[in-house]
Amino acid sequence: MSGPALAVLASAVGLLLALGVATAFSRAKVGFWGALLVCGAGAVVALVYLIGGAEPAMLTLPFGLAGQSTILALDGISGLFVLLLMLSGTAAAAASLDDHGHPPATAPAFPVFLGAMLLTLLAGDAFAVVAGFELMSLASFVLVVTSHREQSVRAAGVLYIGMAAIAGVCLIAALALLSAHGISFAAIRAHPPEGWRAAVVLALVLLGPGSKAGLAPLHVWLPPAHASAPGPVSALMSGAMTKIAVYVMIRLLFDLCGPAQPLWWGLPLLAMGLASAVLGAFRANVETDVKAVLACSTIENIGLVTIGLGVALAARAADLSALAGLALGAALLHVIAHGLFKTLLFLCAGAIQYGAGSRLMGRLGGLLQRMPITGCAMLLGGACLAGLPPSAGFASEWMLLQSVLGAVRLGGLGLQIVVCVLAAGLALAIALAGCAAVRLVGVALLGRPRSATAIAAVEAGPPVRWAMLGLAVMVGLIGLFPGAVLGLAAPALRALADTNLAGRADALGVSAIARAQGYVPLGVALLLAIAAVGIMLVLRARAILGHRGGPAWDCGFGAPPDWLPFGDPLTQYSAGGFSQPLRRILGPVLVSATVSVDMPRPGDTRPAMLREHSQDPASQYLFAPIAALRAHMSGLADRMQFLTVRQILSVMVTALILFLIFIAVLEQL
Amino acid sequence: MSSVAGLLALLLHLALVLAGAPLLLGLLRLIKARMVGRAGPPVLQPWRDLLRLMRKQPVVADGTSWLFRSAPAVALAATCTAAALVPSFALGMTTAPVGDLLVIGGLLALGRAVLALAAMDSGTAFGGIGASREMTFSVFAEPVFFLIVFTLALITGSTNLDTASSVVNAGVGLRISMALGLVATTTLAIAECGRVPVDNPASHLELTMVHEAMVLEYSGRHLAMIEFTAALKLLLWMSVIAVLFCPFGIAPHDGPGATLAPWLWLLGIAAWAAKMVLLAVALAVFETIQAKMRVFRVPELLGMALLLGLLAVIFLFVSQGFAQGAP
Amino acid sequence: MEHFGYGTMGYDVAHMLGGGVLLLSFALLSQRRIAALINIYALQAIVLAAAACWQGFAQDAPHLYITAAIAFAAKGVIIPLALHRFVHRLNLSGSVDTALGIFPSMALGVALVALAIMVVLPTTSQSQALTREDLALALSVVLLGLLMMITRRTVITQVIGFMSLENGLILAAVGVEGMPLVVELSVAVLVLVAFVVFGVFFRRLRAQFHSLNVEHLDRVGSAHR
Amino acid sequence: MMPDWLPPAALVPLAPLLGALVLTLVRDARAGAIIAIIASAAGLAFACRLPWLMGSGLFVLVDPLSAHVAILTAFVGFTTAIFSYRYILVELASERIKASRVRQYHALFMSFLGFMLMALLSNNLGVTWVAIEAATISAVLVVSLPRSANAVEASWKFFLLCGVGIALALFGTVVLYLAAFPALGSGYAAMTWTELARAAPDCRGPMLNLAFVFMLVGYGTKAGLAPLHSWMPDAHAEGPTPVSAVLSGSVLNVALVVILRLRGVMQANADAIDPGPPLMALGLLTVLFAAFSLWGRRDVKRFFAFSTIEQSGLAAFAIGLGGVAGTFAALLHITVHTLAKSALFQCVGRAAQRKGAQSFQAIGGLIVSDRALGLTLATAIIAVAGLPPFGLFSSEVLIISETMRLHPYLVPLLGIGLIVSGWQLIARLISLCLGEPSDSPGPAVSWVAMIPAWVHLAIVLGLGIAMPVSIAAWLAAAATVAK
Repeated sequence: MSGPALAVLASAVGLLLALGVATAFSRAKVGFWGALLVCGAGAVVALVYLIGGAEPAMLTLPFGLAGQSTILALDGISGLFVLLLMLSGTAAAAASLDDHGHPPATAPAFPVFLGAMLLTLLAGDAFAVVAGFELMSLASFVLVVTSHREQSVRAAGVLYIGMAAIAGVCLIAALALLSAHGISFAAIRAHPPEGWRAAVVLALVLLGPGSKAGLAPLHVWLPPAHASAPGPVSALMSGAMTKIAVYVMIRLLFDLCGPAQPLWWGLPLLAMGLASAVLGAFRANVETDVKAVLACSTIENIGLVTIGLGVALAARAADLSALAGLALGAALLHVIAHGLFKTLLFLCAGAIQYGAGSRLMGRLGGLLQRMPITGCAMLLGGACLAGLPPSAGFASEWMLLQSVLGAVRLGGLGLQIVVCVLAAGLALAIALAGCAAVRLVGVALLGRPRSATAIAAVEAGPPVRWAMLGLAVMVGLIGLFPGAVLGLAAPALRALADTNLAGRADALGVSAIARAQGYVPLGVALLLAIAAVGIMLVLRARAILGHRGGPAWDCGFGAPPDWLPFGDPLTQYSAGGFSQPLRRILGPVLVSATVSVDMPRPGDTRPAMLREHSQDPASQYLFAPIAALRAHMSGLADRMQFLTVRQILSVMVTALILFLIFIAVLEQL
Repeated sequence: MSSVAGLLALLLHLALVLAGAPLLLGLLRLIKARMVGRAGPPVLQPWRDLLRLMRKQPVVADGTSWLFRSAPAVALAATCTAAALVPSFALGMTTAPVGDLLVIGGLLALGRAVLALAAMDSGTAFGGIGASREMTFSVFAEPVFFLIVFTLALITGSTNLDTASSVVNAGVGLRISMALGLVATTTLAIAECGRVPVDNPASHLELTMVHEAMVLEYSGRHLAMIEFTAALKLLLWMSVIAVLFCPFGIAPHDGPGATLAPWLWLLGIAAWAAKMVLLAVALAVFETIQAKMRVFRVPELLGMALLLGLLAVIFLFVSQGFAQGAP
Repeated sequence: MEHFGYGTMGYDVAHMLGGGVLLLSFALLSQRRIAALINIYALQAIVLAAAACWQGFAQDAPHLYITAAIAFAAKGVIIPLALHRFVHRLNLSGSVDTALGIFPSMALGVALVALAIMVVLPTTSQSQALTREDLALALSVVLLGLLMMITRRTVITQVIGFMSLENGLILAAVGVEGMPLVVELSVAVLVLVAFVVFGVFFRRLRAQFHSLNVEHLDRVGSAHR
Repeated sequence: MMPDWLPPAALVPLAPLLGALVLTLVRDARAGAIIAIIASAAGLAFACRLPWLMGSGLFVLVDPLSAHVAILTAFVGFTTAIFSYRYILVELASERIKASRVRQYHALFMSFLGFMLMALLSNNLGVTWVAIEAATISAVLVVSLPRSANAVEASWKFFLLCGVGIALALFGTVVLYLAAFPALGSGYAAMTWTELARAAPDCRGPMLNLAFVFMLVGYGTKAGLAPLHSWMPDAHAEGPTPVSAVLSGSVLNVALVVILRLRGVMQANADAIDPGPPLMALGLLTVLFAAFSLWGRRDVKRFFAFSTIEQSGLAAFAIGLGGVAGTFAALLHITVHTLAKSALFQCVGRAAQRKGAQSFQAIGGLIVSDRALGLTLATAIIAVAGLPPFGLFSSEVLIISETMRLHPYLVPLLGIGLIVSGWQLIARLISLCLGEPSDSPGPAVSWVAMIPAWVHLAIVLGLGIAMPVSIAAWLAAAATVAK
């Protein structure tokens, strides 16, 4: 079973890349239809492969790095991510078929992007994974800068490619460090790194693929880039691409570095994961662009996944394989769940951007009635985002919290206190995400429209609607049957931590300890349904049904005047207003927020101004100094440039004389 | 305990809880009134209010969506589900394996989120202000909640209320962590239920409202459901405190003679009722002597609770360290 | 070739001529007037030609006479005359624009000679005395030429510095025993070409700027980064 | 058929040189361009026979290394000659270059190409040196052709710096001959690369050191290694663009090949210092310096000249790494960079003509105004920035891997250089190709004009993802030669 699956998926890579070339010379729809079919087939193959036991398979291609061959491989780990990628890709491709999904210029890069991600997953040697990863960066860059006539998009593109360059070089360096005895994964596994090499690999992986995944402090590129891309592309970037980066992290840290790594390896992951989770969730509360909110929440979710990975890494080192399995299961389940519901949410955002003419929350409102299907899909996605039971977001967060509870067994008092802080921070992040979800849905979908375009909003076209429907069904199923998804992840768990979730995950529910009580989403859903039916029955029996319309009471403000067709917009809470308490309380701590008030003196007619200023700590404390250093270095280099001929000659002669002195000294010794 | 007994216990529990929630509220109001020298409404007054509200036709604000109309039912359903997961007089209800404290927290968050969304849907400034404040408080309440869960899970080895409660009942000794946890839980319960000093449910000044501001636009049966939800939530939190910190008297689920034992149940019901009354008295006293806080002071209060929770966990670690070092 | 050993006549003459070239390099470095500079350069070329002649005689390598002839004709006569004409026609002021004072550059020059000796003598410990001396002298001349190029501002002094550097190269090449003709030819080509190109440049420079000050040129460039 | 004294390999440089002679007599611009194309095509055709003409004589050396770089140079010369055809016509029309100078242009271009090939295929150090010198002079004269004040300044700088460099290289050559004297005695044999390589262990080690220093500084100037690079940005920015296209490839390659051969000699001698560390130091310094210099540039061609300097530094670094793997990476890098960069300069030349200026400010939105040109330029920049699937990606991966294996502590510096430069390259891609199109007074650029660039990029692509085993073996053989 496994050999043919790999062959099919490998040819899918080839097909997708070829499709990109073909699309460049034909109509855009060709690329999207092709991507849809290939991804659909790939999803089926991946599912069958995972259900069939996920036997590892290998395939050698006759071309690759400088005359050598390329190895492709498929196992339970990559199979799981392939499934996610193919599902997300199918949905995004389907949504792209809508006339307003994309500018047509993106069409050739779209299948290439999918193909590059698939190649990264199927890579069986160091070069293939690097090539796939970099090609993925390049293709997504092309997709991001499609609407390049806008200055903000170009700025986002510059930032994006810079971070991609850092990620790429770090990844290459990490793999170069690993592949001292050959570039195939088998050879690397046979010689896992030790000592400082292992530590450097860890650092490079966190900086490289970590930044691609959106881990703090290298996350600053993510919100503008994901916001700039067309809807289906952002869906893929947030839903799938960040997960590919997570896959690379897992592949390198868990698989290729071997199980013999020390316990402290988990700590950097925990720290960065927690920072990403809290910062991402907080920024999701502050941004006013729908897509930027979603992108920030991606940072948060990647943080959650990384915390799971960190616990798993530490637990594996401490020989707590049950805990490692739980944490890794939580991370993988969250990867799948987030991958799908974030794809769904970005498709909604794309539909809103076209249908309501803006993605700024201050110009939206009341869309649930005008775009019912998009609105309902976004409600479902929002529930997942907030981690409300029994949605897909809750099960994985439940497992994650359970694994953090278990993590106190990892070490002494110091580590326990770290775990304790981690637990509080994790809860804070999850709560912040809930707040952000309420804000997003409440401002964009509910209330009164805030602009004329929002009044005239139109529902998304049929392809997008079908894509949303499909994703919604999958997300719903994951929420109700997390155990089934964990069943698909079983081969990955076996391969990564030599453990399983037997007795802890079944079709009905999940639990932290084998055969103990845990979380049964189906039961919760059933109870909710029974309660709802019961309430309905009671109301039928005892209450007066039906209702009467009227202007909002609003403590006596009454109906708006006729010349304000949707009420006075300013009396409705805005996105900024909603998060004001949070900004005021957490802003100074997390994003160095400052407020300056300019109050004119009495008699002065100029308006009073209140300015809020905030900056991401990563850009403030990391990127700004680095940029300043870079500018300083460039200044130094520039000074070398506009010298007179005489001065240049002096430099040259100095170099020669230094060499001569070097030789003279060498001779004297 | 057999499945039949579990089901029976569940049904009895639900009946008690659903009937008792407005009564508890009534009792609370009565005690408060008496403490400030008023006669106060009868204990049954909340029930009467609810029935009266159900007989009025609701007025729904123009421009609201279906979400506005269905939110009260969803919030109530979520709270009912959570209530079904918190044991009152007996352990081992059918619903016990379905979820643990985290699930209960999630269900309460669901109810809160739905009501906040409904408030936003009304498109008024007060809806927004209420939703914003409610969600902000929840941000600070959640870490406290999780640290409490953390403490309990470390002491009892489980996050499941049934298991935890039976472990506590079996005796874990008098622990400083439990005491700190109790204080933190109480603070959290006050914040979650919107009681003084976090919020004043009897407030008539819109600008100071939190929870009440969210539901300003509701009337008729919708309002009845929301009121009922609030009452249920109060009872639920009190039950959580009771079942975790003073579980004595509760009917065990897995004794050697794990059969239907009516006298144990009766004992459990009595103990539970007594605990509820005691807690209501304590709450009434507390609310009477406290003034409502400024909105921006609330995170400080919750921050204190968070620190207490942290202290609880740290003391636990320390004592575990002693325990490991002693033998 | 025992008559080239230390203390022999052959050694002494070669040594003296090589030393003369180096001495004239120092003279170039110390000179403030352009006309005198050109004259000293011509003198250096003539001494170089003499050195090449002597080497041709001593090594019994007739092709070195050709080198000597080229050096004498081109660098001893033609180039100095042409330079004199340029200076006259362009009406250049008679003094050298120095970036580094005469004395400091002389001191630097002495240091460079010391460096050259320190570098060459140990590296050539197995070679015969003449080669060692010759190479050290040649390297010194090369380094002094470079020093002149970087401590003088006007184009004409830079050109002379460059050409004195080439003199050092030839000194090195002729001093090496049995070096095939190719190198000498290439050196000749270099001198010729250098002159041609400089000539072209001088014409073009004058056409563009009516000035031969290099600093002026550089400022034009820095407007375009 | 062929006279005995004329080895068949000598035809490779002779074809362009003869073309140059003929061109001095041709006045017409079109006819001149066509003759140049024919001459360079002949050179390429002869060069393609080189792999079957392996062997060495007193003056001619054909081994995989020289043959490979010669084919590469001839190929780039050929496509550039094609590119020049239209380029010069446009320059003439816009009066940036005088009609009387066009004749000089083609003749100088061909002589430049011919001397480069001669330097590559010569076995004699002296001949190599003369050829490089002659090629430099041709290049200087070509650069000064536009006759603007800046072009004069650039060619002056070019000449003076390269003249000094080449003089130092000659001194190095003399010392090298002296060093080989005890092993090879006097005569021509002591100046051939093949004999030197064979007799290297018996040479005087300390003398080799001295020779190495002078030749490194001398040829390093030609290769544009910092701090000896200053002539390069000016020459690129001010000279005609076809010259930049060839300059950034061939001059650099020839200089690097000489350094590569010298490294082989040094390594074989036990007394000589290891040439690796100085080369790596210079290479790394160049990479970093050029990467940081990229940021403040306002002139497009100057910008890409710094990118060339950076790539040259990278190649020198890889040569310094030593071993077959390092040399293989260096050769691959030289190859793909030459192809990609000349394609890039072709696009830049067209863009500058189209927009009537070569500053970043004046060129924008190329993809909108000239789709074919914009896309080709973007692709070329992506290739030069070292992104997959292009060949520079492979070579950079190889270089980083090899560095990681031998000197892991140098990887951070190398990484910083690559990140800083790659970032800026793509940022400039955005500013050149994307956004609102700027004014386009020049002639429109057709798809057909882009074909030479596409051919280059296609080869770079092929070498990047699917290098045939035969070519890999060929490159490996070339790397082994100079081990």
